[in-house]
Amino acid sequence: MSFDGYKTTIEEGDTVILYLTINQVYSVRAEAKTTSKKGVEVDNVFQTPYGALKCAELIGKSYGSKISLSKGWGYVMQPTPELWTLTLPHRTQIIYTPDISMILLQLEIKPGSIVVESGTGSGSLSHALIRSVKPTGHLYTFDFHENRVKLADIEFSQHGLSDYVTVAQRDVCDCGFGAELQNRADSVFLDLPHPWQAIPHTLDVIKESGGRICSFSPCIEQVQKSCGVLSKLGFQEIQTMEVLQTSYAVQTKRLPVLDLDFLQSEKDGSESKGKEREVVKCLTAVPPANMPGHTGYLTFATLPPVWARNLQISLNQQESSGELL
Amino acid sequence: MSFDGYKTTIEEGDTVILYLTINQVYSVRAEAKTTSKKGVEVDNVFQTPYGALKCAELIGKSYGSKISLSKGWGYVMQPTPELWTLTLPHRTQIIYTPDISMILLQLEIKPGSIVVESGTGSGSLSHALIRSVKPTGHLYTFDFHENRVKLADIEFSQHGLSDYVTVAQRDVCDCGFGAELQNRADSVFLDLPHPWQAIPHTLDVIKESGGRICSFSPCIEQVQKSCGVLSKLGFQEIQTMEVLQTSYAVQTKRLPVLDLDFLQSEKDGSESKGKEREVVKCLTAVPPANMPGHTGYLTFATLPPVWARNLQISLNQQESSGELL
Amino acid sequence: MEDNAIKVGDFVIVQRQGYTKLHKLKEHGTLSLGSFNMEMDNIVGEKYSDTFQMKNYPGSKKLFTLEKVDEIPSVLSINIEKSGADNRNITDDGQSQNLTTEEIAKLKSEELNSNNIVGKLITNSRTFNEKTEYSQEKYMKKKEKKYFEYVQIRRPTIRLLATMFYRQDPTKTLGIRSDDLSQIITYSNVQAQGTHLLYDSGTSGLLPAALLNQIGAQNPAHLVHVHPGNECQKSAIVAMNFPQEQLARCINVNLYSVLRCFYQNKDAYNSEPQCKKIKLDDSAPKKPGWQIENEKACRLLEVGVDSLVVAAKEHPVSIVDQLVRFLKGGRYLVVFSATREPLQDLYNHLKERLDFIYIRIVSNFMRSYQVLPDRTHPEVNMTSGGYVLTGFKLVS
Amino acid sequence: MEDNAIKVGDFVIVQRQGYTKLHKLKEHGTLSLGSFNMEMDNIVGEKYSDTFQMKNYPGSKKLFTLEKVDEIPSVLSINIEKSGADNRNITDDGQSQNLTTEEIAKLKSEELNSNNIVGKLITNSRTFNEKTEYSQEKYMKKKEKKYFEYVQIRRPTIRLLATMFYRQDPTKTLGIRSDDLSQIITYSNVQAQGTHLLYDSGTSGLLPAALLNQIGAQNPAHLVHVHPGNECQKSAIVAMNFPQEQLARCINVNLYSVLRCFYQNKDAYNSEPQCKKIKLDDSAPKKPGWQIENEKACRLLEVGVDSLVVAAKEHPVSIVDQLVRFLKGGRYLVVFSATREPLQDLYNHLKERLDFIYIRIVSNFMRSYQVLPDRTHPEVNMTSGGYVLTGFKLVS
Repeated sequence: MSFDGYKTTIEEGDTVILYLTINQVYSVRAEAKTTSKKGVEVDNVFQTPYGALKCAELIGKSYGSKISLSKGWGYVMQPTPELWTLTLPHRTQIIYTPDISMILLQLEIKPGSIVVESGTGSGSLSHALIRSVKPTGHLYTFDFHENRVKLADIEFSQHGLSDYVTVAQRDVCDCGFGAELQNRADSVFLDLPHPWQAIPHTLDVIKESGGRICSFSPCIEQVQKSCGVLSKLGFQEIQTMEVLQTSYAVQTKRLPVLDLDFLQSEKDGSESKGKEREVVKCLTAVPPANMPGHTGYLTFATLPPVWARNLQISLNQQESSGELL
Repeated sequence: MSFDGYKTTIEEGDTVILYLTINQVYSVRAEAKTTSKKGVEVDNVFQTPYGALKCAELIGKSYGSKISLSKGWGYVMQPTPELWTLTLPHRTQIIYTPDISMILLQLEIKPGSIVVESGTGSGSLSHALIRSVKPTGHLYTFDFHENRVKLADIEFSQHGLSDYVTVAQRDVCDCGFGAELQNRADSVFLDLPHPWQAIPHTLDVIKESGGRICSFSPCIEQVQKSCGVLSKLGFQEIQTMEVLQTSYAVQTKRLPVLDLDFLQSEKDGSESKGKEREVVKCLTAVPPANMPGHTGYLTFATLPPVWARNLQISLNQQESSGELL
Repeated sequence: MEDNAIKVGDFVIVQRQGYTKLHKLKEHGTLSLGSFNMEMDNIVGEKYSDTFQMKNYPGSKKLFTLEKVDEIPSVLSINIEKSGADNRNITDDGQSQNLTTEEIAKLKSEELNSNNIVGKLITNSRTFNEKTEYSQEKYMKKKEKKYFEYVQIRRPTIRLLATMFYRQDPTKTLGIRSDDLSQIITYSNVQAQGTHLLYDSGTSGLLPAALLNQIGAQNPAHLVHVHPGNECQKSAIVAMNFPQEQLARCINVNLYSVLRCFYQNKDAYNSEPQCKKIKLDDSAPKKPGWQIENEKACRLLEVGVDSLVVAAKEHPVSIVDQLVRFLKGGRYLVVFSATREPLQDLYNHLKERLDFIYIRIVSNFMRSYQVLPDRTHPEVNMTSGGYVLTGFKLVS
Repeated sequence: MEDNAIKVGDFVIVQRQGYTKLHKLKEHGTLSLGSFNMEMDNIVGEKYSDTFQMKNYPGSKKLFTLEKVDEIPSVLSINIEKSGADNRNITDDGQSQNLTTEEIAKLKSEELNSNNIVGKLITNSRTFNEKTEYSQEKYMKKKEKKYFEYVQIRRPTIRLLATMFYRQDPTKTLGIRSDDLSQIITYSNVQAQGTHLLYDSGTSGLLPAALLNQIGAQNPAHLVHVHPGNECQKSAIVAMNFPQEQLARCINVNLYSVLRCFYQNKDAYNSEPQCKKIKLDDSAPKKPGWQIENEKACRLLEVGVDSLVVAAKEHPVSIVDQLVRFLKGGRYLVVFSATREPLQDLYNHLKERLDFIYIRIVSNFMRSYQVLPDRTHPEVNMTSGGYVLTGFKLVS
């Protein structure tokens, strides 16, 4: 129940982020018991590189405090969508925070927004969307995969977010977004293998006063097809971009400074042998040797209000007629 | 005549690079007379922001020396392919040094190499190719545009490079590279609107022992088509890449340090008013506000020797059969 | 449903092709857009996202009125007689256009009609018919852009403002690009509750507007917006046309002034439950607005804040050191800097403090694409973004 | 035409899928490649670019012989019974493979035949038939890679060595990536004449090999390769199988030793026209090889060099200051560093010296692409390159 708002103390049932080092971050549940793979109720114990953690002991601790482990210590943090993205169980490829951030800004999501997402995937983006729309907005999220829908629903409930989200199984390419959402959405997010099949349905779900759309695709062919459909349907400001984040490690390097001047005069180099080698310190920040080189292309567009769509369709026809000439 | 080898003194007819500042670099000819646009012989005078330069006065000066201008000074440099790329007259879009460097490395060009280029364009890459193959290798460069061929030929001659390069008008997509080059090339470079039409001809021009190919294309569709053809023809190590260079300006920034601690105790802030604001210096290197975001995609591939081509064709069929499944 | 009518007093974004400008709509106001001057009265009462044609004002070369349109005739309906197979025979000597600059200017001042002007330019070009179809199209697009006579009226949003300010001049937002802004918002975990503290030494109001937008309308959350000058920069805040109750929850205070109040005037802001006292004692000398704001801010700071965002021209260490005292444990610090080095110093400083974990410095490579049939490639111009440091404060 | 036969004594690159390894071919030698041990004798006498199949050696699990092949049967000829429309009903519980790890290892040791093994894996997978065609193909490619039984023999080139070293460990080349290397070569303006000076504190011989390769065979140009240790790193130099006359024009000297010789032993290298003297006076104590190299180098340095390239682990300023004395005016200095800060110091230092102009610091964003039908995208992993400073020396 720990995703809704700011908390100070860990309560039973909370999802808690356990921080050991910057590369060792985990999520655990503050519950005394858990169900083993074999379906038996057992003590909820989380094994860390610094010893075991009895999760029941977390209850009552302050978020942001240090906790002891048998061979070291860690810190407990209230989960945020960003920390959840880092630690969630992967059921699919997930969308990461740099892309999520740009999606939120570009879709102009704020408290009160009605947002439609498909597919739900592992719920990485969903949590950030919910934080942004609550308490007065709502997220409708769809996935064609039954099990993913079930698991996402359980997670939203465990995280105390059920009031702000509706999750359902649905193949939006085939069936659209449903009559009950007709002209209700401020924005639509698509992460689908064939987004261009779902795009025509977004005309029905977006408000008559217009809205924003985003399609996330790993391959350029998906982008090429989607942009073609968006243009034909009268979307404007069709824009494709990529955001690649680099995370730096701050380091103080020690560079030896060679003393070479003495070689010009000295007859025997031996007296300098004993010299301490001079060293300069150099504060720098280095990117990791291997970094993400690609996550996906983000294609954004605006659906104009109904009163401006025809004009936009004719404008787009001019834009793209280069191919027809 | 100043492009062949290392020179110390400017001779009559040399192309000379005039360096004023890092953003003001020009090429001039060390000749007393030049022909005006109207076809009349006039004094060869080059106008700079720091005053006029009589080009005849350059003759006899040392490369790397300072020269006086009426309102300042400049430096004269022997042209290199890199400086020529910076200062050449643009007859087309040109290829810049970061891409050129990668092309030279990837095409494995060295003294003695036989290299084929199409199109010649403005000769930016050609000059770097020539430096690399001379004195024992040769560059054959083709362009379908008559005037470009003529101008490139004049330039090569003025630069003293005619022994190392043959330039001709030819539409290589339609006509291939010609019988006289049959199986003579170590490597082929293509910068064409429809490179996939010329690629089949490269099988005829590359040596039987195999060679390397590069195609430079601004658009991804050109790359997609070219890679398909390369794969079908049995090229291996088909690899597409981009190189984007950033050039930094080293700056020492002065950041004010706000003194705020006094606000916790002091009753009247006035006594601190007279204080010098503390400043820290910060040495940094900043990229320009606007930098090149794309030049072109470089697609490289190896044509295996004749004895290994059939095997490679069958391997490539497997690789790409994903599309056929 | 929101009201979509354009009203006097609204801030609107006027868009002509890729160019945008922010404008406050007054009665009988005009707007200058590049070399054009437009009377804006005709857009009042129309709807956002409507498109208007710039019509030449009789007797004036540069003044235009706006007329609502429902369709735009295509420039490509111009009949092209002939195209070349390639450009091989074209030698560009800069003399291919028969019309003089003066003749073109005259065309423009008679009637701004890109279709008409482009048609005339083509008819008078000596080389147009020899160009390839591709080059012909490129030429027409370029000319159409120059003489394009339509503008669209947009409602300002954080996205549009961030993009517009950065394009106009990155220093307007201290170098904060849209990707930087987007991550400042997520990493600070700002949402529709709690109190949020911002130090901003000059982003044209973009950062406070973005945070206030995330806080949202009709809730009790607050933004304490601390600035170093006499007046804070407000362009983006006013541009957003926030409702009054939301705007009132953005408390703008001077850095020195609010800290002095916090440390040296504890009695003032603790004792007075603001509104009541003023009503009771109407005759007492009225407090200046800035003092009331300071006291409001101090009461919120006393309780502690749920996020601290810093975007400073100054060295961030001493500013962060002061303001981070108000940050509750278990909450996030986010600091933006256009260069990396000050954040490296801050990184080492926070490491030494021991009450911060999960300290990171990130930057982004952001790339836009042109996606068009057979002409897809990354945009040929690119910008470089800034750096964002984030850290998590432990409870003491 | 070059001789394409593979000979004992050659350095060869053995390539298995994307993996490459440098190997010196000895008689009756073996090569270990991942978990495989290969007898290499069968490749001798065959041609470069030939492909060989790894055949299980009777009675040994890990030893393989190589057999030349002219075609490779396709793994995709495996008959796929059924594919799912999408993966919606697949729940990955990690238990979909019926074969145990031991059974798979046994298959591999009986006969390394990727086609056969992949077939068995598919037959024993519970979920394979429910996967989409795309997922099936991806699965097969992955497995085929693991059990791929073919290697190709390549002739080492600078391109292949640079890529291989960097992939194995970027510190092997001080962090010099292929784009860095390519620009060091162009900006230094190295070519088939003149004398070139290199300081290299450990690029596994890549930088001297690349410069020597650019200098080329059968000409009078020289490379003076200065290193800080007792022995210079030579891997890439020997790997290139340079002819002897070319190799002899790469003069490898220790930094301290050659400078001491230059400043304190002028008589020695100036007076002796090297070869003659040695012949005349055979009884005199023979000079050690390193001393002869030092003197050769000093004679070249005395005349001046046409380029100076520095790639140092140490701070570059004092090294550049020493070596730049030998650089002729009108020539280029090129300095590589894995981090930017030392080059900033050098930049300011060169500015203060006043005898350098056109000083630049550059770095690259290098991106590789997967180009496949409907699956084109940048590679998902990326590396960060280093920094290159270039400057032009004025004549004094």
